[in-house]
Amino acid sequence: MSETAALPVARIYGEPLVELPSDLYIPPDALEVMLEAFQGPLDLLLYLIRKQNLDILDIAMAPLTRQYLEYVDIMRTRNLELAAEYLVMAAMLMEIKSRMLLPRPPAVQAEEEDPRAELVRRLLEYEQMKQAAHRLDALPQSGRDVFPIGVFIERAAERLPEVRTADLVEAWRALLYRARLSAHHHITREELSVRAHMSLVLRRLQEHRVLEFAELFDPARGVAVLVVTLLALLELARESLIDITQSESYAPIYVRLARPAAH
Amino acid sequence: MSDLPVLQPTDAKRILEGALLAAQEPVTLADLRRLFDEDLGADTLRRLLEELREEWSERSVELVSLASGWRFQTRREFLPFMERLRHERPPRYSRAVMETLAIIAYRQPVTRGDIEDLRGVSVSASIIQTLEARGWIDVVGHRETPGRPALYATTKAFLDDLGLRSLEELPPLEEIAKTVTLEPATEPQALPQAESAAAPQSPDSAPGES
Amino acid sequence: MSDLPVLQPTDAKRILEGALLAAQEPVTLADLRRLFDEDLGADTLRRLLEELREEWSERSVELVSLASGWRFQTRREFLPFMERLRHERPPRYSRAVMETLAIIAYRQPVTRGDIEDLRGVSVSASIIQTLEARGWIDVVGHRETPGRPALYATTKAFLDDLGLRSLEELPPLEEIAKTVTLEPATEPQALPQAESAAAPQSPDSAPGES
Repeated sequence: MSETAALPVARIYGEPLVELPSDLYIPPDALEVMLEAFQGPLDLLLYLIRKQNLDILDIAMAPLTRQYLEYVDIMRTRNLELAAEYLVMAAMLMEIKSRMLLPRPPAVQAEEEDPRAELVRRLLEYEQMKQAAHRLDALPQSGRDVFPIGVFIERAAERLPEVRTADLVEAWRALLYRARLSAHHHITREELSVRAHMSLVLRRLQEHRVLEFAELFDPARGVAVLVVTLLALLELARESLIDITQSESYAPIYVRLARPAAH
Repeated sequence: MSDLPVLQPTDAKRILEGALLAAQEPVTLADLRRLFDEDLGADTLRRLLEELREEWSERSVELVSLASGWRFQTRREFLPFMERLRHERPPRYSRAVMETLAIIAYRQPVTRGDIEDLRGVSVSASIIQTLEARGWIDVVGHRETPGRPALYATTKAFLDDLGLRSLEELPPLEEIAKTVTLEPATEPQALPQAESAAAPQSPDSAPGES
Repeated sequence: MSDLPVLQPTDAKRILEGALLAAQEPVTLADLRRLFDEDLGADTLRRLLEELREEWSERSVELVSLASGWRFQTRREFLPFMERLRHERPPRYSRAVMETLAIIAYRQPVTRGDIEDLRGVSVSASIIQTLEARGWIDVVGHRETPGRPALYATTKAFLDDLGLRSLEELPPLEEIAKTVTLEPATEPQALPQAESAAAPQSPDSAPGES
């Protein structure tokens, strides 16, 4: 922030404000990305402060609070999910601002702590950790940047690898990252249970070739399972994995694997 | 590169060595050729591999050629030494096997083609065989598309071995998604920045050449 | 390597090399000593390992010393080649995960509440789970406050996976308060010291210095 750059457009508490904050315009499409990009109110505040090269130890509360509130407003008017922490911070900023506006006798001012002290402490501590995170991320990471060597061991009897659910999670995480499978963000538990029942139905049809529709349902297992089974049947039919036939109205409905004769 | 001076064509052998040492499974000649920018003739490649095998002939680990490709493995004579260390690590499935298993578990029933679509790479027959032999997956049908590809699903043995009562007990996918950054790798300073967020760079810009 | 002297497979160095190449996980000096019938003094062992490291210094794979022992791993410079073979970019952790990890690494032992205070946002269970599943953090105790929250610390595996031998080798924390003009500069090495970083408010520090 050089003095020669421009004439101040305003003075706020004696400090020249050289330019109007220009960084508040966020393209609408990018808003949600922005929301994701910030790790929380501290992160947003740091961004607003650093963006203007403000001295973190001498934060001008008024413009900062205004920018912060504008940002929060944008998020609210767009009905973005706004973490409660953002509102707590807004309240804290306004409180600090109002305390700074109150006139205080010089004597009191000297011994009273600057109302910004706590905020500054948190910002500095957070920024320090943020940088530490970057540096950790920059270290060569096993499995990402460097890979351990473990050549195949010739041995008589193979021990079987153990797999835990955490390993599946890890594998899926790798897949997600690599393929950026946006379509698969939406997979839910429910969908998984449908797919699980698809497998079950196929398995039963392999044993029995043909089953009557009703035989595939087990009312004893509750309504949820009935519904999921029905959804599984519909999905199987949609994917042409099974044939559902009925010779005439009210006749029994039969379910079989699609074109079993071909095999 | 600090230690590996710019890799000369003569370093091709060191590249092959590194790739083979780091691979968990045998590597095919076709895969090995993809390591190099300019085409390394099949003859050259085979000659380099033979030279490498020769270099390793006096050591505890040897380079062998198998039906499915080349790999390093410990020499049989070395097994007694390995056994002294044995209590060590349990064997692990390769990443390819684990990802295939995860896809079958979460997306069943799926064909090999489905798995390849999700992984973005081909799935070798040996991966499927590994999981079938373990009794964790089996064929539950065929999709009525050309070729009638087999549909794979996980078995009860899979649930048992993982200590699950049903597939619903698998960790939900949305939770997993939250821990993954979907942004391309960013420079330390790049985020948060309205500009870059609005116009993300091509996510596939490779870090090296390629 | 052609310029390596030909050594017999029984040679101690070749045994060490074979064991380390097959190990995948870092191997402790104590375990390495168990490879040999007669006791190999710790000094001899260390000398042999240094020699091995030297032998491998010009290759795609290097021998490194980590928190839990020694292991071979590919050099970072070799990554472009690994990617050609693996067709895939390995995953990166999200910023939330990395910030949580940094706080645990530099401030350990900490509770989830400590992390939330520092980050100013709630920390989802999945973030902690991700780091636990990776084996990078674990619970080392409980704070004797209401609810007895778990205290997290980083593990040896965390150090191993980041190529470190001890927490002292973590990148030093940046002194963020360096823009302070009034206070005397704090000790350059002053490690995690929240107080020194936060202490001074200097109402009249010049804003001209950016």
